[in-house]
Amino acid sequence: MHLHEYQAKALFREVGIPVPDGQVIDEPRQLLPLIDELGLPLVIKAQVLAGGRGKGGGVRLVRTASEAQAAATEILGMELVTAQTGDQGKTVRKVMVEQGIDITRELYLSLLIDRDRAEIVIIGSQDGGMAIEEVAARSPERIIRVQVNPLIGLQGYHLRQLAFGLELSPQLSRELASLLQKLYPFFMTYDCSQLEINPLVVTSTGQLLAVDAKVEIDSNSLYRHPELAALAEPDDQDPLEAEARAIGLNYIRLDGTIGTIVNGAGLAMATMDLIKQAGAEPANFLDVGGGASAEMIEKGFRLLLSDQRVRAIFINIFGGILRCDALARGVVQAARSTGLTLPVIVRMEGTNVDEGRRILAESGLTLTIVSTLTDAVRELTNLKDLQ
Amino acid sequence: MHLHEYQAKALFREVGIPVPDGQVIDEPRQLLPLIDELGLPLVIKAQVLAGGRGKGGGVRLVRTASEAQAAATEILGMELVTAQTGDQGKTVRKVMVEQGIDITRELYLSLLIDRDRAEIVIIGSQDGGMAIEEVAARSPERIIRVQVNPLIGLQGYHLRQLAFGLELSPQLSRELASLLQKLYPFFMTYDCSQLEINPLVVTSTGQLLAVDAKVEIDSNSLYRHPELAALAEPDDQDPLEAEARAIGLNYIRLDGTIGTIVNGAGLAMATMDLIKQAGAEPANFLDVGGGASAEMIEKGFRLLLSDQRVRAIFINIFGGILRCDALARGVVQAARSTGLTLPVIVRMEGTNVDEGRRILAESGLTLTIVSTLTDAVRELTNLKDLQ
Amino acid sequence: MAIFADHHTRLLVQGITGREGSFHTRQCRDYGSNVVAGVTPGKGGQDLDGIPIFNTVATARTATGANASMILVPPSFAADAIMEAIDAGIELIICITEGVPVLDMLRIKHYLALKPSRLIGPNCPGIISPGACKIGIMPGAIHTPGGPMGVVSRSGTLTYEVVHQLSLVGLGQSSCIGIGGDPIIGITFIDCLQAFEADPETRGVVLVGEIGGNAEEEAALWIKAHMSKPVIGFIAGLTAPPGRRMGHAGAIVSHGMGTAAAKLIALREAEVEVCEHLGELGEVCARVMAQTAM
Amino acid sequence: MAIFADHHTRLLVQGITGREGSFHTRQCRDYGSNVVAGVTPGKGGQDLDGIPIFNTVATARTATGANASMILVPPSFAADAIMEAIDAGIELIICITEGVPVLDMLRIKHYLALKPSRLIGPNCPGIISPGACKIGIMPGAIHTPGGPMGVVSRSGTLTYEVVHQLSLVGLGQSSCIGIGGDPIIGITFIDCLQAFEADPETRGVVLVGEIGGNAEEEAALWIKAHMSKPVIGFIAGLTAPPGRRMGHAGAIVSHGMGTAAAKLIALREAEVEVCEHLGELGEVCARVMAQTAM
Repeated sequence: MHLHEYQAKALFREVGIPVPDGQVIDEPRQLLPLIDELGLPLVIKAQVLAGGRGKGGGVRLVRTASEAQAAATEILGMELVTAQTGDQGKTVRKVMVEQGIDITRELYLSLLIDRDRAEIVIIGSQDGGMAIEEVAARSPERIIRVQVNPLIGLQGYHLRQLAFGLELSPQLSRELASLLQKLYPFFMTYDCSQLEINPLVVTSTGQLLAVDAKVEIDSNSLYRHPELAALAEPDDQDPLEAEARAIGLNYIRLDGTIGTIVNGAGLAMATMDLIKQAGAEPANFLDVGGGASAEMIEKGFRLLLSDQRVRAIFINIFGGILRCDALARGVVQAARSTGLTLPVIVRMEGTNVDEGRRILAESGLTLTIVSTLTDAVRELTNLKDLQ
Repeated sequence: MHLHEYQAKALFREVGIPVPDGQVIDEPRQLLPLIDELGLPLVIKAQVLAGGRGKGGGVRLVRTASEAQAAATEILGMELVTAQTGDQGKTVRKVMVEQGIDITRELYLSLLIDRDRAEIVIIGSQDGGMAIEEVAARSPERIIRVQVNPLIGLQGYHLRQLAFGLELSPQLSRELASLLQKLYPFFMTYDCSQLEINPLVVTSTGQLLAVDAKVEIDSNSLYRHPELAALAEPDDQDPLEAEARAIGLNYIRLDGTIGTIVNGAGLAMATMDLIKQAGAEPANFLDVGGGASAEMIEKGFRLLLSDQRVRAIFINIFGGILRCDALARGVVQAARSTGLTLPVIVRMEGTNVDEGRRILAESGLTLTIVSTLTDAVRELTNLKDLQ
Repeated sequence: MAIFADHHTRLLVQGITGREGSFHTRQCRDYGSNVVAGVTPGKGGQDLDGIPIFNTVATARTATGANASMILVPPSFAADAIMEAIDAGIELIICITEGVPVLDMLRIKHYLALKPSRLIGPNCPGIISPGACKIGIMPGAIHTPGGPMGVVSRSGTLTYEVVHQLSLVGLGQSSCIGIGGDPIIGITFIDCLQAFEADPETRGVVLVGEIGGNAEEEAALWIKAHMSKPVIGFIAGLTAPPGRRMGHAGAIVSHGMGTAAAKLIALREAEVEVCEHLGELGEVCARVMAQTAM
Repeated sequence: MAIFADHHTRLLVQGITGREGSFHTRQCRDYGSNVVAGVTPGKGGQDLDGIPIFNTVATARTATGANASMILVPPSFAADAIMEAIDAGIELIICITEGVPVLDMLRIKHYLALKPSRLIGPNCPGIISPGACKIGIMPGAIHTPGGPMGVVSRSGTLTYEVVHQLSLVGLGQSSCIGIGGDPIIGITFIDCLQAFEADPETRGVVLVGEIGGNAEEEAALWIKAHMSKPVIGFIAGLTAPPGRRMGHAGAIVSHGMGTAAAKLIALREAEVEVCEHLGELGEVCARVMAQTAM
């Protein structure tokens, strides 16, 4: 789960991590009192969950009240297109209004999880304000990586490695140490999976200030952070994905036309690959659960049918402990109750498969029933030009 | 460093570990307002750093104001003798006045450091109120030990092992869990080396209450706990030991007559053993430091001479990086400046020893200079009947 | 022969009285696994179909000599359950639970390195040594005892698919292990490959990987350096969009790392027989094993 | 030959610019140790008598190939210094510092178990392989190169006394190690005994113990089971009163545990030649080694 900049900064402020003074608004008329409070210049930043907002025109420095008003009015409600949003862009529903900062230097700081070493890695760079991938490509020696073992936590030498690596003055080293002594516990306490401050700014008075904040929370940890779970904004998600989540399905929307229903994430991924190998394009990833029930299959059916782009459906189910006959009944019931008209390929294997196939065949529905994945690919190939 | 019961309980209270209502006083006249505040019955407990206070008459349950007054008057100022104080006892300078508790059950709980496994061990027993050594001897199966690895800290299963092991009701299990979730961080935060609550009482309303508290703090950690270092009471220490500490010497007072001055703790222990093997008794352990300077030797000299029981002094110095000639000058200067009259055996070995011995021999002082430890033992044997 | 679990396995189930716990306990027992104990705090002294239940893993182990534990508890209790099993000295721990927070596993991963316990999972189907012992939620009936194939996979149903194809082409399995779909897991591909390499019953291995992380790349390096038996590889997620978690918490291509393409290249470099079409995996294995037998 | 430290040791000093640090750095270098680097945060780029100084251990190691580190920093910085050396991959870490809090060492002890580094100390004189390498604060001159004795001890000056006696009776030393007087330390008696048993130059070992803990008892069990070379034992603190820390943080008899008497019994049961009179230790060693030679 990604937090908006304004949400992350509110949490930062709570634990004493320095951020610019500012506030989030969702209507231009809320701006005027803020100008009185914060003064000028101001920075107005679109709050959407995507990087590259500046280049997309979602971040403006304004020096007068009328400039501010114009910028806020323009950004609020715009469809912001960045490298990460896709062509349709994202609707801006909130903007962050912040005091302009007198910047003498821009640093980069992030905390990540290193899967291979099962450690927290702190990444710092003197080249703040640029994407870290760019720095990595251009001057990798300017990237400082410090590994922190989670059992011993952040220690003095980690801070020194970072500060000397970034060639900070003694005063800035102390500032950075104080910042990280809040940021590392923040990362652990809130079960972050990524945390990036870019830029981390040195102000003209020598203070460090988190001018941007990207925070991703491990969704599996939300049971212990109800206050974070409550921050999720429905508008941030694809409506179908939001609906899927609400009914307990693991669904990701893609750009193709072949809807898929599969039990198990690995098999669902492999099924997408099969569709592609048949020359068609999957419309989605959908895992109805390793122990898929007939009920979950029906829910998946309904979800796919509400996606206008779907031209055909491929059901790939491996019957394990829940047997194929039960699953077949689920498919039949789902097809009947939804008044299905699209072509459907069903590939079913596993426990009690003969009975399952018999139920499908005798259902009276126009299902294409295949037994092997190779057969499924052949049928998919026939469907590939469906529009 | 051992904390007094009242000090430990004040810290407990700060972190929410339940203790009986009460207060410490050092004059009987402070009692009356407390009776008004706390009600009756009360428990009056001598505050000395020694176990077995109850058996020694230092703990009284009082039911009336006059009983309370009598008990406080009697205990304050008494020389309390317990199994741990030695025959001379310890002067009681403060008493703790606490509300009497309606007790339904007494448990035992302690946290210790397991040197062998480098873990924290939590020990619980249903037989509260008894010394744990007694329980261990009588019914070892009633002692529950739970090992906590310091890198992962206290976990749910540790609490369950303890609660089921102690056969607690679900409600008491929750109480114990809540207590330990405060006590374990307390132990770690304050660098405890031992923490014992005996008894840990179950009140008639089903609450757990720490009715006693023995806490030992790792002296090496006091640099990060100035607030604890400030709790040390000079009266708790042997005056000579307090003086030694103040001048940076590692000194322990013993019961014999042969004062010792040694550089290095291991050699100092071995020197005590040598004295005993010669049939004499050491008056002290004194380590003037592995890199002993002449100045430290002189300080040691002065300290021993202020101990009336010392009848002779044995100096055992191994000259290492600081050479024997420098040390010999220190000994001579110390002997001269203190106007020494007691017999002194000097055994000196190590770097530049010949020059060192020459300086001692030519000093004009009546020192018995020996070169081997075997010679030293012979000389000590001659001294053993000195009174 | 088999790896990690066999006739000597004495199984304990943590969370035995839960809905999933009791169901899969019975499934495992019916398959022939020797289920000796269960643990549910507060239900000590009761039993499930005669399997005694204890309050703690330590007491269960002392009383029954359990040497393996299957964990089927909610995610918020999983880390605690794993550490309890580690501290009780359980040799083989299988955590089925999906949804364990990553930071919990981060700590456990290092704690495991201090202890002799071996952890499979979490978020995995478990391990089965066909005909001998099933510890997990996989359907027992699709498996064929007697080898020669070892199977190791990050996935659940995808593994069943693979096993089913192997059985169809007449290739039995020595042991099949789902190591789990999370970013931080207990035993890795390499641990399993090492054990399969040493297991006389196993004559070839199917490695089923997926996008995310670089466990497959590391496995490839190990195979190149140490593996004498043939390995057939399959990677799921060739068409997965970057930046999205594909069902499994660990299945994500991020910052260009963890792509299926990179994994396929690494496997090919290690002379792993890569099968790109899932439908053909059984046949590919049959062909490779036939060549090996010659 | 020697154990742990020899001609291949490339020594780094953490805290090289402190009073103790610079003094003992020079002492070690003058003895012949190859001191390649020093670390003092903020003094990177400077040098001590030509020994380059770095800000961090990691950069020092990269630049100089240091494989051992001597730590001479105040106790409040010691734990951090040890962990920094561990993480930088330093193979042999010698922490001289006295007064490190026990809880710091408790964590470090387990962290060490996760890593390949070997820690000697803290609160120890260090290690010397006479004639080859001195890492510590012991006086070099009292040592005699060429073996046959290994010395391992929890103490400082007491060790010098023992070494001096050995040199007087004509017994040189292969390596002498002070493992430290704290309750929780890095390498133990057993680690050293194991290395001495494997070292061809070492033909006998002096083990100098003291009250507190049961490291000597555990060593005795190991000796009984594994040691072929003769061991001569001495224990300090026979007359120490219970409940008092005798100078060393670890030297305390508490709850009747850790007495010298118990340690002597354990050593005797392991057929260690116990010497109770410190003055006779050299002669006892000479006698034992003469018997062994026959």
